[in-house]
Amino acid sequence: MTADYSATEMMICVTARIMQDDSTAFIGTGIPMLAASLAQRLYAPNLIPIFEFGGTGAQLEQLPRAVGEARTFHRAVAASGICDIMETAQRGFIDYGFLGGAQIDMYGNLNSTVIGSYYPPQVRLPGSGGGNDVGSLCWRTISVMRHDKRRFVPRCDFVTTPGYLTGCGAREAAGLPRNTGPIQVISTLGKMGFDVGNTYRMTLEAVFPNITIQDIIENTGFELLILGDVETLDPPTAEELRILREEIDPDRLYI
Amino acid sequence: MTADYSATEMMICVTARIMQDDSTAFIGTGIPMLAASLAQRLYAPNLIPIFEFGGTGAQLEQLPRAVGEARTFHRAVAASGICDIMETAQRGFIDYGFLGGAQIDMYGNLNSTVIGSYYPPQVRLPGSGGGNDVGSLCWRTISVMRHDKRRFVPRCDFVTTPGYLTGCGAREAAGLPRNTGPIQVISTLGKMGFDVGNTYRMTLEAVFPNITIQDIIENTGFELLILGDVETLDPPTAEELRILREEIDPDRLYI
Amino acid sequence: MHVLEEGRGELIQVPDIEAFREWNRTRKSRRLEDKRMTEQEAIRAFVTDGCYIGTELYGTVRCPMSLSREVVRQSPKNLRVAGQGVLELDLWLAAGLVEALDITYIGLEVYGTSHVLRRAVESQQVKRTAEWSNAAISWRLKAAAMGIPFLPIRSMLGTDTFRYSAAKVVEDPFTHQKICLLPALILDVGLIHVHRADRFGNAQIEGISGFAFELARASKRLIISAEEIVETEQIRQYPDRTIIPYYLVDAVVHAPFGSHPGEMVYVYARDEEEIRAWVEASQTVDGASGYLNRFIHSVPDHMAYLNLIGEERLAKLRGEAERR
Amino acid sequence: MHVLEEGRGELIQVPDIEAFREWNRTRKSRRLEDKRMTEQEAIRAFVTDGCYIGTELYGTVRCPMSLSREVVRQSPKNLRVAGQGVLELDLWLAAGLVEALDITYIGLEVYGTSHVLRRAVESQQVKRTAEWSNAAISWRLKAAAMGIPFLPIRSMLGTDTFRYSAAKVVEDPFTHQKICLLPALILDVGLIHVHRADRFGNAQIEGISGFAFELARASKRLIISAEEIVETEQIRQYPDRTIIPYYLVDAVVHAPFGSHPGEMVYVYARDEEEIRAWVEASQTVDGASGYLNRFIHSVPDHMAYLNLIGEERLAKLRGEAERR
Repeated sequence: MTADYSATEMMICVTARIMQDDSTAFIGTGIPMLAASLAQRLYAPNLIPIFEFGGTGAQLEQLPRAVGEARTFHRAVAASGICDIMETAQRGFIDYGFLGGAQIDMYGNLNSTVIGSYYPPQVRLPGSGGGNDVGSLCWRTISVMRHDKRRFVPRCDFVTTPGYLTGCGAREAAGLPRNTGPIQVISTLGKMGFDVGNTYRMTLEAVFPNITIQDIIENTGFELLILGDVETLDPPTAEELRILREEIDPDRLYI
Repeated sequence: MTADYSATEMMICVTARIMQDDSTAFIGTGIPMLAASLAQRLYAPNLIPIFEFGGTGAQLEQLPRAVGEARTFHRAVAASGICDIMETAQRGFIDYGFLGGAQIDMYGNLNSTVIGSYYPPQVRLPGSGGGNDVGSLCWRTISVMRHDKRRFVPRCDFVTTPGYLTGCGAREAAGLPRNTGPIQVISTLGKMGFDVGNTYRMTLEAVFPNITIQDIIENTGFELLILGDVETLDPPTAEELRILREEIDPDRLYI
Repeated sequence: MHVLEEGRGELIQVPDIEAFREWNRTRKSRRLEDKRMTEQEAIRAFVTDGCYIGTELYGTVRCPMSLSREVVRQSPKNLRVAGQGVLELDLWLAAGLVEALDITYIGLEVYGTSHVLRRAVESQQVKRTAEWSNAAISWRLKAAAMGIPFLPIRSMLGTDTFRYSAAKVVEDPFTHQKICLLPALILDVGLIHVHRADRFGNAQIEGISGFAFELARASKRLIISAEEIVETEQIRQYPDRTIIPYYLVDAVVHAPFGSHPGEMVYVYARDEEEIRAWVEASQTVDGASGYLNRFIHSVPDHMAYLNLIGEERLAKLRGEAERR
Repeated sequence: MHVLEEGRGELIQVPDIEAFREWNRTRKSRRLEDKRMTEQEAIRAFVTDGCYIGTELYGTVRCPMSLSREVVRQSPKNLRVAGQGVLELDLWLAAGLVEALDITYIGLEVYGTSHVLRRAVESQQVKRTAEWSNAAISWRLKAAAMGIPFLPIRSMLGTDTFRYSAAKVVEDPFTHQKICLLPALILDVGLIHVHRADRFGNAQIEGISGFAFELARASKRLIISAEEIVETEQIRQYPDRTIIPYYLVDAVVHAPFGSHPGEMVYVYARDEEEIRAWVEASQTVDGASGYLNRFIHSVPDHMAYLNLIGEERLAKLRGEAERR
């Protein structure tokens, strides 16, 4: 990794690049907000960001610091409330959900509730927030998180948000909407996918510049499947970095 | 009955007189609208009329001809939608519900669906509308209807709206909210009540001027209980009639 | 889930929530597309024989009457209809378009019962009916709008309205009381008339909102007619006034006086004369078909209809509108 | 109703829908009464030891912060709280007021996890927690607002969030799929901050409405704080803007900058400096209690708090507000 950009910046750029134009995307706090801002400027001008307290279709001119603040419905097409948004997801109108977490396992399950046992916990984390709903109700979810062995774990201490649960057929057996689940994990080292239709386990799809497959394996607490060629992703472009640093997060809240 | 006023006018006045100030009242189409208008002017200036498509607390300056028209939320405190109104009733916020029907039985059950068997019916009537909900969810219901043997029947051909169903305990056994049900029937001949806490059957409470108890018995298709003194109600006052005829229904849609 | 009682009414539209999700994923574009079309184009594109259709609010209040008349003009067959209506459903029934009814109320309010409904049901021209309350129909749409297969409610219980519905009674596992469950109602086509919309379908309503919020979200195809087409800038300035976001909408029809002879609050009043004309005409089969001929079949479109009504009368109705 | 699975979490507030109906009948006046009072009077009148309480929206967005600070000042004991919060719940937790939490998210959003929550739960100062998703908490309030004991939903399923909740899984009798049932959540006291209200409590909100509609209708006692008190005439002119009708409201508190240091859309922006002050202070027990002393205990009321913040800073925040 060169000194030109940080792993966080790379993660934001990769996330922005996979955002689809004219798609609806449920945006959680943090990196997804920066990625959605960047995507609207460069790759997906008609991305429809959806924020859980009511904003639909905002133009993300300034970085939201909270999922309900004015920036989440700035020049939006609608500003309603959390029930409307969550029911919109439940009705199948939200294509992508962007999530974070403290732990992720090989089936893409996420933990943002506790480290250790439930009560009293070793570490009490914020809890599900909208995470469980996004992971349950959006068509496809993308997780964005720091890559190390404490985070990429064999088994989450607590499954806050459903990935593929215990694997093939488990979501449907639990009653979750059909044909949903995680498709991507963007980390600080690479881009992962899932072996959907087969084992439903996490696969390695691409590495960041100057990161090796071995780096990723060593920083992952479970066996990552490698089913095809692992590509190396392009570093952030000068334009991506300029926009990120000068326009999107000039106060350096995240980057 | 003198030529000074009609039975309909008397019925409206009696209904208006029993409306309580500072109470919430679900107002259906027809006579209840006129009565609520009259009550706001004379007896219950702070009556809060509630109309099923969203109007709460309107000032009834002009007679509504439909339960959603502008007059149902003229200078209202809120104009929402049907779900909000019905859920307000379901939550226990609506004190009185005013209803009509084609048939009523001794337990105050109402029929506004079919005469004869269900399908094909001898006469197809409009159906429940909000009637069933008002009869189920408001605390107390008052029915307003023409008095004759075809209408006051031993058993409704079809129970559209619940009164006391089959009597003591039947509402609760069916799952309806506790402590609810009809308390009054205002007809073109008199004012009926119910033997609440005991048989739950309809009782005769009062007769209109120049109407005898015998008149009522002869026009009722079931045995009306008489549990106490039967009073004779005062005829419409000159002021009631003037307001009704000149201000509330100058086009004589109802009177 | 143990069912204690079950209405014997037919489930005229089955609540397939998974299919609805899939539809909303694949058949509803998220793109900002210009969806303006005429009544004729919209009804032709989306209202098919046998479809399950619903309109929002009553024929005399903010009801999509120009769309409803176009339905009569195109005469789709065997419609299945969510029957909470006044003039609009009277027209469809009189035209013989309706095969099945989820009925709660069809009547003429201040003018009493509907003769058209009587003839259509008593003669068995309408072949299937199931009973619901007004709240129940709205709550069934709300369930669909929420993306859930059913909603629990506390009305309908203990009555023939329940017995001739397709609802069920179960014991609530939290309070152990009996409760009624309503199946979600997903419309194939929904029609809503609004005060204003942009060309993409973002829509605003003034005054009571009836069940527009729910019906818009419960419809696989949604046709919006609007008194006024506005710039999207106006929507983006007041996003909190959007009751129907564009991605729910398949067609946007510019229809001034689209609710005539009903009212549109703050824009124009009811046309009592015209409503009475239908009340009179609809007493007989011949009267009703004469009315349909004169006001629908003989005029090619909504503009021609408004010409028939005449600018003078329309101006009068504008003048009589409720003011803020 | 056969229950397939059941969360092991405690039902911290039991959904007694019949008692709620009876309360709404007998304890909520329909009279148009002047309900204006101060934060101090409102919290004293309605927030009692052990009560179940909830606030609407997050501490940084249209949140009743002046009311939340007054709760700290009066220090009721053993509060049971619907835990969807940022600054406001941090303050209560730091003050040691909370005994039980229906938790979905307590954190500082852009500034990460809440140290106060960590200390309070890890030390077992908070004695009981049950897990829910954000939608689940809002839907639980919605169930109460609808007057029904439960709502079916399609999230929570299959996860530990469900296993440590008090939800249940049953088979839907219509589609025969598994579905999650949430118990209604009836609050003893709800706190909501709005843009404007009249003295009776009729209230309007601009921008997103969060879960104000639901929480207002799910609360046995409802305290409204408002940026502005307006004449009822303004309410009656725009009845379609009323999100909370007066009969739901028990107290109306005039609280300009009532959401500070959070934002109030179109009125003032977030006070980033002040939010960061809490983020810093709350890292340690001493820091947090120093903050509470300085900004809450040392100032008698909201006006004194605003004086402490200073007009200069407030004017700046007004200037930074989002514009239409």
